[in-house]
Amino acid sequence: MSEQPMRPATPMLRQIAEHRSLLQRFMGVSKEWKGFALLLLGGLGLSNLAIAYVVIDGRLDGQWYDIRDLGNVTQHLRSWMQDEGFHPAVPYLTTALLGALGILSVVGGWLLIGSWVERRVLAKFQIRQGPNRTGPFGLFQPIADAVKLMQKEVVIPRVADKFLYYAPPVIIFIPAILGWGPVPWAGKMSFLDLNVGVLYTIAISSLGVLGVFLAGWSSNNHYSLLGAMRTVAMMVSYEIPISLALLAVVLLTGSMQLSTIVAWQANYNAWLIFLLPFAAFTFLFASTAEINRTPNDIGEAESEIVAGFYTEYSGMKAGLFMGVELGNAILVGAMMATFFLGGYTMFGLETWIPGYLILAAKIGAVYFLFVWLRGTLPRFRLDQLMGYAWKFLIPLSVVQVLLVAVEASIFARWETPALFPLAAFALLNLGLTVEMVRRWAHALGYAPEVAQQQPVMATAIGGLKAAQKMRGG
Amino acid sequence: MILAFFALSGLTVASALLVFVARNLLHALAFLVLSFLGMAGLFLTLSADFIGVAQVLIYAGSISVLMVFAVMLTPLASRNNGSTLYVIPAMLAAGGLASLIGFVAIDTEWDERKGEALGVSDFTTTVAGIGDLLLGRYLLAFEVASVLLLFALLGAIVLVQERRRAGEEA
Amino acid sequence: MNSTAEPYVLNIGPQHPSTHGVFRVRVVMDGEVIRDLDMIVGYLHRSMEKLAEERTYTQNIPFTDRADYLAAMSGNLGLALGIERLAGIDVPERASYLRVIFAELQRVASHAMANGTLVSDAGAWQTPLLYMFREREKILDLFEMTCGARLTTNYMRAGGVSFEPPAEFWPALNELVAELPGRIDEYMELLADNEIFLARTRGIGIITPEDAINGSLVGPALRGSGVPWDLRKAEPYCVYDRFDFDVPVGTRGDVYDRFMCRMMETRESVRILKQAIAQIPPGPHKNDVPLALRPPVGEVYSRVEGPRGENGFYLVSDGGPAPYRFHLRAPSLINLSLLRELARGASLPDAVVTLGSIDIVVGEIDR
Amino acid sequence: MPPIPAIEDLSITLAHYLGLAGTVFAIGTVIALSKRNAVAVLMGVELMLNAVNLTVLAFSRFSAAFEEGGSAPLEGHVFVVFVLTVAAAEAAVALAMAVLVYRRRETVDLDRFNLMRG
Repeated sequence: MSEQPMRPATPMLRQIAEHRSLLQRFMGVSKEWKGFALLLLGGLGLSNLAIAYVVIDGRLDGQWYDIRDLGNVTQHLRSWMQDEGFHPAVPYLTTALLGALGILSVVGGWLLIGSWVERRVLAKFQIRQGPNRTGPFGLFQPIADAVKLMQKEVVIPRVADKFLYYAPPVIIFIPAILGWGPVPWAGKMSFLDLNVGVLYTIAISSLGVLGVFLAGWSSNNHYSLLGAMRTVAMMVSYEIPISLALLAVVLLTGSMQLSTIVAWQANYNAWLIFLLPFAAFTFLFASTAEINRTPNDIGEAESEIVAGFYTEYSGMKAGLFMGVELGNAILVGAMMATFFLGGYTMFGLETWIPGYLILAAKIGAVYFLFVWLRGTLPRFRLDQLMGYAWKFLIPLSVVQVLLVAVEASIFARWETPALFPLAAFALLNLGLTVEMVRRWAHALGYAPEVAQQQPVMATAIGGLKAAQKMRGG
Repeated sequence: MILAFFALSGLTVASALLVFVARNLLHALAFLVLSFLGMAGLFLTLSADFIGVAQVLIYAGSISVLMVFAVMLTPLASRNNGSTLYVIPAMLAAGGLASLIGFVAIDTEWDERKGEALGVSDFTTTVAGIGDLLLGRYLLAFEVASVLLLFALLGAIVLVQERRRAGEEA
Repeated sequence: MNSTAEPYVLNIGPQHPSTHGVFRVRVVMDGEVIRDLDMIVGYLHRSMEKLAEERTYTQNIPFTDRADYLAAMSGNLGLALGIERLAGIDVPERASYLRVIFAELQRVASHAMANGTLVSDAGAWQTPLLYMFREREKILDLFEMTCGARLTTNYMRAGGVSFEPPAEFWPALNELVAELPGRIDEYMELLADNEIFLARTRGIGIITPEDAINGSLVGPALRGSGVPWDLRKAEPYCVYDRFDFDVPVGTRGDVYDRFMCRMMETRESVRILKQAIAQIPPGPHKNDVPLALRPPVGEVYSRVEGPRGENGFYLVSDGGPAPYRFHLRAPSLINLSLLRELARGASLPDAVVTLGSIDIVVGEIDR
Repeated sequence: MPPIPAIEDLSITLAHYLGLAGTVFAIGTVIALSKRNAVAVLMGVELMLNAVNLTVLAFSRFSAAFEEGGSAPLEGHVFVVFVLTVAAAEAAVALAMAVLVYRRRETVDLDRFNLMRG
């Protein structure tokens, strides 16, 4: 076709052509490694069988080596200490420290791998590779990032309010840790099984507002202040739908204790997400607003106000804000799992697998959903979000609370097996939710057919006259 | 318990004092929240778990945010936390009040009321009891309080609503 | 809205995630609402038009790469057509077809970039942008195969194009053209019906046809507001009159219409590409033109429909080897001039999306 | 969580709580009386309300010893619930008024509110 000499295609094209998929890479692995992998899988299967045998045997229940519920360990430790005649404060303090250590290691561990997970998963959504240079699969990337952040110079704006500038990264971290208190990880495994657990959760989540606001205000920067005001307005608004959604949960289960809520779901084998779909949606959506995640991340909307309330923070202070964001995401995951997804139970699977692993898996699933949303959806505008909360979520949540109150009183007087009323409630709630959402949306003036009017093909070419002709006909 | 009481009361009193001393209104606000939190802790030591958590929710979470908005909606110039000349009479009056309460507290024979019997009827849960009382004996008061809240909400909205006068550009 | 709040001044840029380069806006804001704004340009000024008066016509072609650096081919084409008209140079037919192919590829690449950044401005964190970059990468690979450069191509010359595409080019191009419609459908599926995206872009930044014409808007910004004006149809250059394609025109003139116009234009570009590949005749890709070209005394204004609109080049020759006057009519600059009217009274997020939908390239604004 | 150690082996008495409440109330009084800024005055009032709540709860808790069983001691809690409600309402209205007064008079300085002065 041409007289030009043959030139090779670009190096990038060649690299893409030579890229091997994961399966191809596995097939290329040497025989020894394949054998090792098979051995590993076989060993795992065998050990599972052994565990199953012991569990069926009932030999494990409640012993200190029953790792399905780490609460057993602390229980035995405590009773041993009481038998030994320590001062009553000693077992109290010891178990409290153990629990705090557990929570801190969960949150801290997640801070170490969470950003890797997010970046890696997001990269897969965005047809990229993600971090893959530091360590295997780039696993050490968060550590490298943390070291980098800590080495960075902390720049403090000269006009910043020094005292209030230093406090927020710490203030905002406290609720992110405290919120883990009432979460039940297994039957006996919750740090602070308050009987006002639900209220506690809401109260703790409302504490973060102040840190955000102080961060934005003390930086003395318009972007920070805008971000802070947006975040505060949104957090205050979205606390109401969250409270109403949780109120529905409390009404149906009849308890504010998180472990009781989980036990209720396990008892009736009914996750609340099936019974209260609208509450679950409200909780999830409002939580994304509370913790500043897409599609509601307007508090730190990058394309508008740079980094929102922590624009002026640098080094590890900014790192703390980002860490809190990660920590809050899994905290919401844990809450979502506990309230709506059956917590540490999984239709009887919790007798075989440790409950905390099930909860962790559910948290991971919710976190994956968050990352998915972040990889997919654009961002709302502030007024749209506020309108959504006040005009849409709150009225419908109130209606739902009334409905659930009626259902709960029916359920409390029900004699026959609980399956029938629960199934009826599930169907009724689903149907009513769909109908309510549709009608209310139309009542608010939502009209999809107008919104999706597409451009047309020109029938004439020219200036204003052609435009008018096209508009006229 | 002793430790908890003294730590929390120290926190509460110190931050309440700092609210008075702080020169910047927002600093004062931050200390006020700290004081509220200490107070919530004190409530918990009185085994009032519901009230303690409600204190965190309402005071530390909501009223402080309201105050933040009030501070933000007024301009920079009015963000100082100065005192008027009334400070000295106020201090005298408050000192008198505090010493009166302290005198009564110390002078009264409370000793009989701290006896060993206290441990027995530790409330395990206050929520159910409070709920029963609110919707039982104090139902009328409860309803009136809800109406009061509603009217306060409406009143606040009406008060700060923008009245656009005729001829004024937006 | 809140008329009693104190307005304040917010400085957006020159370093800001959504100013698309080093462009600065000084905004007077009242809460979240923009009361007024000043656009401050010139951070990327390179004195292109004056420098051009010291260089020969051929040496000036690289300037057009660096003006609109996202649509170098269109800029090259506009200047090359201008020089040819000024000096009366003929172009072989194959070269015209190659020019159309590369200009349309450039349009696809540039629209991918524009729409990707627009959606990114609307808050979809880079995902659509990166997907659209996938196509752009392939197109840039084709450019690299052909002329060795990906961004600053310097490909069109007076009298033809600089290189004949290599043998691998044609299969790669065919493959790309075959897969592009599916990709565009994918983006439409992801974005065109997305409720959040609709909520963010419908009814935002509306430009009426009258305003658009009075503001002398060009390109998708003009067509998005309902004026069916496309230079490829109105005064066809190269061989555009031989192809069958449509011009999408918006109905409401908002951000969404501009976005959709770009998307649909990409489809039309693919149609043109298919026809051009089928019709391209054999022959030389270039006529011999002296390097030190000395056109006769005269002036010429040549314009092509670039991705951002009318790319105009005004050349005045005094008979010497260098142009006496060299002027770019940069579509970005003129489209941008309406931003002030659009953003007044809008909220900050709306203004950001509007700016994204106008699709500016700062290299072209500042020159 | 193990049960919180019972109060019996501790020596915090009602007097401690009352003294603390008195101190906080006094500080609140000083703030409420002497501050120039309307919001600061409100802070003082909130502190005073808190101190009263503490007193009520302390009485409620320490009188629990004498009425075994029964819900009588929880009446203090109910009272505090009402105080919280009223405080929230009061804060909302007071802050709205502060904002309104600022809009009208360009200041929230209480010394300048002398419209009623003859």
